[in-house]
Amino acid sequence: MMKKILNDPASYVDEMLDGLTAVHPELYALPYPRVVSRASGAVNGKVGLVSGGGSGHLPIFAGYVGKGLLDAAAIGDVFASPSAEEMADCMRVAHGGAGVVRIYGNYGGDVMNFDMAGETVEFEDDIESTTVLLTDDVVSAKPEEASKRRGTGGMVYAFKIAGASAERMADLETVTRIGQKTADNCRSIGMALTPCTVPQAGKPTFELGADEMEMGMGLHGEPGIWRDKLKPADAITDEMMDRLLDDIPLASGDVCSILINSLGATPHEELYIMYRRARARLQDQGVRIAMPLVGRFATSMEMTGATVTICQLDDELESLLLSPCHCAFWTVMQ
Amino acid sequence: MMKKILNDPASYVDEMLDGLTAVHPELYALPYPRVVSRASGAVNGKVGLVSGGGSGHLPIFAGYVGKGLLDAAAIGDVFASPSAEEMADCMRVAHGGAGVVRIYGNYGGDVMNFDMAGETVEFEDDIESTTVLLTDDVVSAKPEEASKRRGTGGMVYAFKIAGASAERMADLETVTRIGQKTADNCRSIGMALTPCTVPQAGKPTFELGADEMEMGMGLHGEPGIWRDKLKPADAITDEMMDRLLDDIPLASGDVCSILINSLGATPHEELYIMYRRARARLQDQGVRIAMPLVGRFATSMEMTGATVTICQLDDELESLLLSPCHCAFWTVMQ
Amino acid sequence: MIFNANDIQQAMARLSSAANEAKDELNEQDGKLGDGDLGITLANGWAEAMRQQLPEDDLGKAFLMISKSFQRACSSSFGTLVATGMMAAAKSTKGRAEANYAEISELLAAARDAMMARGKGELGQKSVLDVLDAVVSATAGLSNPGEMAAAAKQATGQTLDEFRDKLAGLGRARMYGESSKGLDDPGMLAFQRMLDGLLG
Amino acid sequence: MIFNANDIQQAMARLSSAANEAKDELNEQDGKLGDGDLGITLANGWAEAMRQQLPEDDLGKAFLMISKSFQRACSSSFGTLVATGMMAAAKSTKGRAEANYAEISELLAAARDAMMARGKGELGQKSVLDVLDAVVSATAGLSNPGEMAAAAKQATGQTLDEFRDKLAGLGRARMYGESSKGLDDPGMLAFQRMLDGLLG
Ligand SMILES: Nc1ncnc2c1ncn2[C@@H]1O[C@H](COP(=O)(O)OP(=O)(O)O)[C@@H](O)[C@H]1O
Ligand SMILES: Nc1ncnc2c1ncn2[C@@H]1O[C@H](COP(=O)(O)OP(=O)(O)O)[C@@H](O)[C@H]1O
Ligand SMILES: [Mg+2]
Ligand SMILES: [Mg+2]
Ligand SMILES: [Mg+2]
Ligand SMILES: [Mg+2]
Repeated sequence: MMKKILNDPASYVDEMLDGLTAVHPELYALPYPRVVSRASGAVNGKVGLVSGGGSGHLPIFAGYVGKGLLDAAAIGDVFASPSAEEMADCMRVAHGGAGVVRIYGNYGGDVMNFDMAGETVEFEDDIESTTVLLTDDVVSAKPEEASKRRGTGGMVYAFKIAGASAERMADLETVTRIGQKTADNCRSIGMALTPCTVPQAGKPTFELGADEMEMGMGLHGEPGIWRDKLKPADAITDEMMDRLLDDIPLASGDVCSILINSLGATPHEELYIMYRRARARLQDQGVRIAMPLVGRFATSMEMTGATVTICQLDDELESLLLSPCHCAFWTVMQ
Repeated sequence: MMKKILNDPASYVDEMLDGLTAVHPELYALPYPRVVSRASGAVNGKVGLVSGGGSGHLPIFAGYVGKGLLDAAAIGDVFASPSAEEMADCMRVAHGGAGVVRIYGNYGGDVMNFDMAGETVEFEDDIESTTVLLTDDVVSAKPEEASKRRGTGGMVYAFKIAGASAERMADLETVTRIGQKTADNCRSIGMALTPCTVPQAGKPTFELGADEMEMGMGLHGEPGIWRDKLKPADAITDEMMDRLLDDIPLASGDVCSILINSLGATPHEELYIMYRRARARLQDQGVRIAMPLVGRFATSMEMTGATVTICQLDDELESLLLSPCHCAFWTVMQ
Repeated sequence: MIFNANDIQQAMARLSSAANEAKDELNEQDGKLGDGDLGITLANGWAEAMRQQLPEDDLGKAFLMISKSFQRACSSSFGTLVATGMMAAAKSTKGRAEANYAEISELLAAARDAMMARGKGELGQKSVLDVLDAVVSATAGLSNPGEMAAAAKQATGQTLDEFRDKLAGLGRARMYGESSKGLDDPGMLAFQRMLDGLLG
Repeated sequence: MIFNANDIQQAMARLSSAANEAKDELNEQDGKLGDGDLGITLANGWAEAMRQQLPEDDLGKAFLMISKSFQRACSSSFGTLVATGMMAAAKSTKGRAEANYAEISELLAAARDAMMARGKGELGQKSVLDVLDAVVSATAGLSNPGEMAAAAKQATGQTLDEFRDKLAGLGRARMYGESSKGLDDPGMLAFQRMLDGLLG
């Protein structure tokens, strides 16, 4: 039995998007059934930023449409890619005459469909577009095959930093370069304690013993890489930080931001406890933390667990990360 | 077994507060171990606004410390009142010379301790103070005994509206009047699907069948008033709206805000589905909705479920609700 | 017969271990119509109190220390009420190194009254107040420890029996109406467990 | 022997009911090393396709309609690959009302190549591509429906057996390394269930 508040699983996504735009008509519009755009539409002369992917990850994807962030997002069924046609519409809506950057996570269906969509709008609408693919999840492939890794929390940094660059009216090449640099500088890892339920499937995505946790768990409940008895918060955080810092060694004087993200059910309280430890680890190495992010930034509906993302920053990226943005889920003030 | 990310249950609250202030040093300070204040301290000449209560409800209480909201909050153990001494310290920290308003929910322990604290600071520090008590949860007592009701989501409106009044430098009497009017205009009801675990207790606060929901559930897992088979979102929302509108009949032309709040695990996606229905109900009655709030505003850690709060607004309250505020969990822009 | 701070110190050890033993039971009972923290409340309160070294020369200061321990360690309703009661006892014994068993009924009555003022509760609402009040009456006029113990136990048990099937009228349990019938008030039960622990 | 849009329309009904029957099994298999949506993907895709009234005069348009149905109804990897394969078949049959059974192997080969281009996958990586490739080879040169059916079934079963204990190299399953050994690739299994449903 699924413990969710919904009507018909088949209308879950559409009712959800309808509700989202009804709550925030000043922020979001729904020009197509599965395309969310800024209420004010495309910005003339600005590079358009789009993302997209399955539902069930709010604020990702639709939530991050807003000033200093995305221009539009294409939304699929829960954990399923939107269609190429929806993605093409999304790019058309975001196009302000200066081209469009597609920033999203490396998942088979999404990549195939966004590639199709890119070909379509180039052919039909003469829209120039580029791709920035997030491959930040370190456990999902060895470093030699880093380009095959899936994308998770790193998307948040890429949306924010490339979004700020586009908002400053940088050109397509620059926004793409900055987005790609951000993507290259992100490393993530996840862990989960309890599953979530995909409405149309109606049962939990995985099972775990009452005292177990799964390290390396993916954003869709893809099984993790190793299972362990539930450990204290500091030990969990250490294990995650070890993996991240193995993959992106940070030296004294380096600067990074860090995202401690809840997969949904894990409350802020527990994230703060994790942050304490993560911060201590970075400070031990002489790394300066710029604008830590702690909260629900990339979820899997009601899954219990957390992801940690490190985003290494140079001056250019740091300044863009700190610049203002506004959507229903995240405001950075001037 | 408890599926939580923490170290020692005994240090849960202190590590949580330490983490919160470490993430947002520009917003929050911790002048005493269990007292959170604005980083910038009390505002000279402004009425101080304080709240307090048990941990486990973030953003309530500590999260709402910020410009246009609270000046300080006293934080107890999970679901337990802070001590009278901590509350007294909290009031001292918030005092800018113009008196202090205590705004909080009607729970036995909190009331006894805040009363003690008020007597203490009046006696020891000559601080004039008043109380605004939230009693918005309609199922917790019959209308004839409305003053015995517990306080839940209404606190969010009272913090925001009284906070805006204080920020406009209104005097103690005015801020108290406005806070009380807000409290009087709020009605709430909750429902839950799965429990949460108090770290020091180590086991779930209640048990529910796999296909059951509990209507009228309290913020601490106090059993609800009636149990039912899990129903579709619209039916649940209707049942909650019926109870609320029975208690505060709204007429065509009336204005209200509505809060659809997750108790923790219930994702935004489901809240939007509920909002759709709640909005339809209000619109059917010709009621105008001002600034709907949908999200996690008053939680019970990882509990699954939602609360709905209606706050009726007149021009004065509406203007204050719409005025700017800023904390880590809620920003209303100019 | 008299008692002093040393007797209280020893009593606290017994109360603390009784609270630990009854912890799960009281949490569970409190969880039926409340938030399930009463066992923790008591265990933490007595543990904190037991850590204090009570002064030998002033019972008032000793009771004050216990009151402050409860204020610090557990500020839920019951903890605050215990703190309030201890504060009342402190006021009545201030400056004295010893007190007489014959005074106990009055000390309890002072505690009861202070707790009613603080919690705005009345007798008959099925709370710890009722059992306290029954013990006040049952021990009034007595001074023999054995007789007092027997009277207190008897009054406590009888009060629990009397109130079991009544409606709860105070605290979180109040709002459950009919379903509070048939359930012991957790605060009364806590009182009984403490009394049994104290008296062995 | 030839086939036309009407044959495809009937085939879709069989495929759709096979997909419904295999739905839970495929979700479960996909859930072992993936996101558990493959059964839904197929069921939704064929249900949507079945709702279309295929034009009788142009097989190319008919395949295009099926492709668009999958694009609309299920855009996960497998759905998009099916859409891609159908698009390739559409290109090869454009403008013709009928096709010959002898062409089927070529049509499947065209689909295989288009799917490899779209998904950047290679043969030997334990995906639906391998089973498709095996069927292309097994049916090459045949034109008798019965013989083709037998050859396709045999090749499919054999490919599943061959790959079962290999490492997954594509899609979500890829990242589980050793634990993918011993498990059938869900996409291959889906192909087998569809084939069985189609051929009865
Ligand atoms: N206002 C009150 N006056 C007297 N006794 C009370 C009052 N409120 C609660 N109690 C007693 O305290 C018990 C519950 O204590 P506790 O669990 O600490 O409360 P809570 O967790 O609700 O703060 C009740 O069973 C009752 O005996
Ligand atoms: N890039 C690819 N090329 C070929 N086949 C693939 C590819 N990715 C996945 N597959 C096939 O699709 C199956 C999974 O389909 P599906 O569940 O729709 O994927 P997902 O849910 O990960 O998008 C795999 O078992 C495999 O056979
Ligand atoms: Mg309690
Ligand atoms: Mg309590
Ligand atoms: Mg899948
Ligand atoms: Mg999928």
